[in-house]
Amino acid sequence: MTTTFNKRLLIVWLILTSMTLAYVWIDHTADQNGTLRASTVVTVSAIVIALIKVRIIFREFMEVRHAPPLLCRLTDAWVVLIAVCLLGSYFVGSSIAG
Amino acid sequence: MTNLADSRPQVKEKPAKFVPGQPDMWMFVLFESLLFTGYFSVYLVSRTQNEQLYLQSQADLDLRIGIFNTIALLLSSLTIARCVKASRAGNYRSALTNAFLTIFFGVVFLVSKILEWVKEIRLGNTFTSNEFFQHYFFLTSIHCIHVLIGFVVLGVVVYQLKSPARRSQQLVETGATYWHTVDFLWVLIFALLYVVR
Amino acid sequence: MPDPPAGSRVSRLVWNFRHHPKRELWFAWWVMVIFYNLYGVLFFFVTHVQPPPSPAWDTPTVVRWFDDNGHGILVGFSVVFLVAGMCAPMNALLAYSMRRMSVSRVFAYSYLIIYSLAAVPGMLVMAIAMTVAALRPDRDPQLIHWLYDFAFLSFSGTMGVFMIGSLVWLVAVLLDKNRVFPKWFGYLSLCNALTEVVVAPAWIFQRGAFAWNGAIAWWINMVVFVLYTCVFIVLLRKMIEREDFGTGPLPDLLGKRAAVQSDSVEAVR
Amino acid sequence: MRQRDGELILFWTLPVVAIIWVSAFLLFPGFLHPMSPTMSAEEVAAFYRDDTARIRYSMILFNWFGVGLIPVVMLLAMQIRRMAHRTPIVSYSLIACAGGPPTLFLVANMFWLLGAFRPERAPELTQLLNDLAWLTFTILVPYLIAQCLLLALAIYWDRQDQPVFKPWVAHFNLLIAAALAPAAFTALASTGPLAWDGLLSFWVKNVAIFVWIIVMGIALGQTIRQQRAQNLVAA
Repeated sequence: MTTTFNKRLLIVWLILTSMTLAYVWIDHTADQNGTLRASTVVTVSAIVIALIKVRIIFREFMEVRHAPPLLCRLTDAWVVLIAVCLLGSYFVGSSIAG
Repeated sequence: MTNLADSRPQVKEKPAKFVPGQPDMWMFVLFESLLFTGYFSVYLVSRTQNEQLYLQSQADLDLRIGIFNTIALLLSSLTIARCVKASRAGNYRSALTNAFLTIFFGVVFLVSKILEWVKEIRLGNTFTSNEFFQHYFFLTSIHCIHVLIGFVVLGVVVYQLKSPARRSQQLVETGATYWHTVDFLWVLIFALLYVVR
Repeated sequence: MPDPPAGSRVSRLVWNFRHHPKRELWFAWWVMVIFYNLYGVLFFFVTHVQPPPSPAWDTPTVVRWFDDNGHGILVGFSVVFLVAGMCAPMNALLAYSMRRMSVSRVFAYSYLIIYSLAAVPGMLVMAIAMTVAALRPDRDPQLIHWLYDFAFLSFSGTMGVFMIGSLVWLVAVLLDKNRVFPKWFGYLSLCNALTEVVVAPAWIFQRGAFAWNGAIAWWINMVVFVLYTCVFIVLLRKMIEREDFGTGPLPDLLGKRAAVQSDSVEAVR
Repeated sequence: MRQRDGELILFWTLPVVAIIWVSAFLLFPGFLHPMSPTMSAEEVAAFYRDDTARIRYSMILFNWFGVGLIPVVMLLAMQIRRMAHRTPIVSYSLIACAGGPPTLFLVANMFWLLGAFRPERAPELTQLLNDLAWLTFTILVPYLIAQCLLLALAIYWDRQDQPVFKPWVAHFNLLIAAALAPAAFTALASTGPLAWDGLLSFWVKNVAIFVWIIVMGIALGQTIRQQRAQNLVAA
């Protein structure tokens, strides 16, 4: 019983870690010759990957998977809310800056 | 609660739905993440107003340190999740080991964070250097304060696990929920400070 | 508990004020509500010191700001000087909530002293500095600018008393077994305590999100503070309604419907 | 039963503190003819230059004994605990008030002493210190007002056969609160009764504080004596 749980947790951790390492790849493709360049694609994908990680942490580590539907929906709504706020402020800010 | 669960046959296949830890802690998690979303939004808006400065300053951050931080915290999240499972199964020895591992990885995170601050300050990037480093030092240090509070919380978890007289599963889960919050806030901070372009 | 006599609202109010068993608690609660309302009106609408003007202004702008708002500042802060004593029953009620918990009296007394102390650097010093600045518009502009900084920094930058006070309340709420407050209020106290950490850069920056009028150091903190204040006002009201003057757990509030039902059950029997 | 030893000693410090306060009040050169807010910066600077010694010694005396009233307020708070109340809210409130006036007074006291420390500085700076001192001194009333009102309320609520204080004490406290109130508005006028050298803001306020100390001293003394007599009988 415990071992199957632990295996699942380990797989989750591996997924989260590999998603973290994916940032290295994003980072390498975004920059040329060590100078950093602004990029909407990188920004959006960085935020989206982070939010997917947050949702996985919610579902698996924080055991929302087994929680009543209210908490499931609430945490999902929160991920969406955070996404809207972050992407919204990025795009609104960009459009103000021109 | 258990009586209720026993009376229903299908419960055996699907474990009963429950909120891990105190529901009160979940209100804190949601409220605190909303607050951080506020800080992040301010950061992203200021960033778009002065993109070149942020990009130049960002070049002084080392992505590898950020990744190391993240993996350390993810490991601590893994161990505290294992701690919760073990303590639920009544395996308190393993739960304690995992709680101490969590503390260990938390300390690793903290030390690597402090070393990174020292490195940045040596490079001449301080809290007052420019707008990017204002946000960098603010977000990392407010998060570190959460880590420090987390050590108090983990202390409570260890205290609960140590004696058979206590061992409140609810408090262990509440502490774990707090610690995971520290973790996922760092996941967001990491993406926003190190990766966003 | 004897019932108030039938009569006009005023006579019932007078009776309640003199004889109601919870008169002291309700008195303190109403003082608190009136105080926070007055505080909002005086700081936001009469003196215009909130939301705060910019710390980045140059001296002539600051002097002009005092010229425009001087009269409101003098009148508003005079009223503050008259009513600042209302803090006392308010803090007494908050301390009482801790006294009602299953924790040591040390919590109640610590909170009482910490928050009584807080009013001087956190509010009255600002009022004094603002009044002195508005008193003589012909004063050397540099000195007016210094008073301006002094006022806003003492107001925003008084942190520790509120932080430690909130933490004392937090620990009391979490340890309490009398169910005086829900545990989530304890966690909300932690959020409130952290706003006092977040405001610290106001001592350092003259512009940006962390200055004393900044998006993070002022606006987000203000949202938390207002929410926290509203929450504890409501929770204290609930506490007073549930108060049974015992030492054990506070009973739950019997809803009106439940009371009616139990009455009808009695009647059937 | 609570220990009551030493209460009489604390009580008898009151006349001593009162005498010291009156002496320091008379010694400070700016009180008998209170300084007007209309004085120019040069006049203020001259005042600190010419009367340096008396300012220093009187304010040092005030600094030593400015907090002298706290034990008496605490004695009052303890008496409130004996009243027929169901909660300690009023005595908590009085404790919360006790520190306020001395703190504000000490702030004013420091500004006066600072003013006299380097009287040769630029007159505008001395005037600023003087303004801060006088304003803080005049507006230290909010906690005193609250103390009076809370005492009055506590006495009105004390419904028992032998109340701790007689009802006239409550009425007296209301009167004092009313007398202290105008001082809060001193910043609105630089001449006339509201100005900080005026009839209401200076004379009425300070005389009210003085009268309060004497009258409450007598009332408190009687109460403590009665209480001790009762305790003796009970023992």
